[in-house]
Amino acid sequence: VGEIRRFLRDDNPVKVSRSVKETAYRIHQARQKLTGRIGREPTVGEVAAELGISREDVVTAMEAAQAPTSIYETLHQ
Amino acid sequence: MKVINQLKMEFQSLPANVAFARVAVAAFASQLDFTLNDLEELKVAVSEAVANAIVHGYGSSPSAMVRLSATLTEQGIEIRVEDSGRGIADVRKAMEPAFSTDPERMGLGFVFMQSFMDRVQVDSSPGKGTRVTMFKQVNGGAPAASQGTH
Amino acid sequence: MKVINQLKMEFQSLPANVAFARVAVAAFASQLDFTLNDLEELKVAVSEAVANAIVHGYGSSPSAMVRLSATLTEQGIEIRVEDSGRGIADVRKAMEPAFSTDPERMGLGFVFMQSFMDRVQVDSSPGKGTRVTMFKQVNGGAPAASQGTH
Ligand SMILES: Nc1ncnc2c1ncn2[C@@H]1O[C@H](COP(=O)(O)OP(=O)(O)O)[C@@H](O)[C@H]1O
Ligand SMILES: Nc1ncnc2c1ncn2[C@@H]1O[C@H](COP(=O)(O)OP(=O)(O)O)[C@@H](O)[C@H]1O
Ligand SMILES: [Mg+2]
Ligand SMILES: [Mg+2]
Repeated sequence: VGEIRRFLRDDNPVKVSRSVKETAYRIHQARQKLTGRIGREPTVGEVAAELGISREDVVTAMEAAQAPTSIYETLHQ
Repeated sequence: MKVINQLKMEFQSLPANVAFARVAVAAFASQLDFTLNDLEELKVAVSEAVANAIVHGYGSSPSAMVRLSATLTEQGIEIRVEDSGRGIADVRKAMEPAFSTDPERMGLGFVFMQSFMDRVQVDSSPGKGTRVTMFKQVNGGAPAASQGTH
Repeated sequence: MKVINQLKMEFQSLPANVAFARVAVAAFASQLDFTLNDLEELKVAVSEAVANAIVHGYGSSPSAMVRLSATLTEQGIEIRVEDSGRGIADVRKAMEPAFSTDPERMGLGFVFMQSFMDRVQVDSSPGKGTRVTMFKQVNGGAPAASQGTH
């Protein structure tokens, strides 16, 4: 767990500002809302359009918000 | 298959570049209509391939360069991760679940690449290097039922 | 100046790659202790340089490649954006505020690069291409008073 914390703190390539955290939360909400509305997982373009931000900003916020993509990689690197 | 966009990059063989490569490829891939889940999967596959080039291919020689290219077509994204490092003598064995030459590692990198990408090909020569070519299809707005299970 | 990390990339001359380059360079630069504000400034400078290569350097030839390299040292990040396009006859004039060869544009790209980066150098030959080299210092823990005004 200490290692995972260290990962979240040090190995995140995206510096997390408060607004990026808010965007990440809005992405999470939009994802659920769109899934309900269209009956499938939304695409990155659909989420970007819903929030009025660029696709690349969706990616940045997802990276900033997420747990390690591969906990295994973190623990064994 | 008409190429929509192409990216080539190379970066030093440093652990910090695993996270960099993951974000860069996801940002590039976001030009296609991947789902957020697809992008997460792509990121894991890229992380594993780049980590292998750095850890196994080059060992600890940070001045060596890892090459990565990404090609977008209407069908999806093709990604190549290449190193000029140690190489793999027996690729088939290396790709087996839980196989690792390092007792500290879990040997699941290739398993993740294969489960998260639609195609994975590994070309390697001992002493010369390794190239991993992976393809992920874009299903865009396809209904859930028609998306292949990964 | 010891190099901490190096990245080289090239991508097609397409408008979509302006946003890609901005995000990729910011992710790479985050390995240094830049402030969030510094990263935003860096993103603007990169966007302007890459947009110039695409719009002015290559006009509309999407198969041409824009080259971008980024080098991290303890002092900061050096970025080079290069095209093999049209080139600039009078660099000094091109860099003047509000100068643009396109009446639809504002002519502020170089002004932004110069205000957001600590050093900007433009090398160009008509018919051969343009290279913009920019440096941004990392102020890490330095007190605000010692930071240069931008
Ligand atoms: N780029 C590479 N260069 C040399 N050897 C590699 C490379 N990629 C993978 N290998 C070999 O394949 C094995 C399995 O790789 P992987 O499935 O990612 O597991 P792990 O990285 O946990 O060992 C590694 O232990 C290593 O011996
Ligand atoms: N890479 C380039 N290749 C050719 N010409 C360029 C390039 N970059 C800038 N220029 C020239 O310099 C001028 C000023 O650039 P800039 O300050 O970014 O303003 P703008 O892009 O709004 O015209 C451009 O109008 C163009 O004539
Ligand atoms: Mg591995
Ligand atoms: Mg401009």
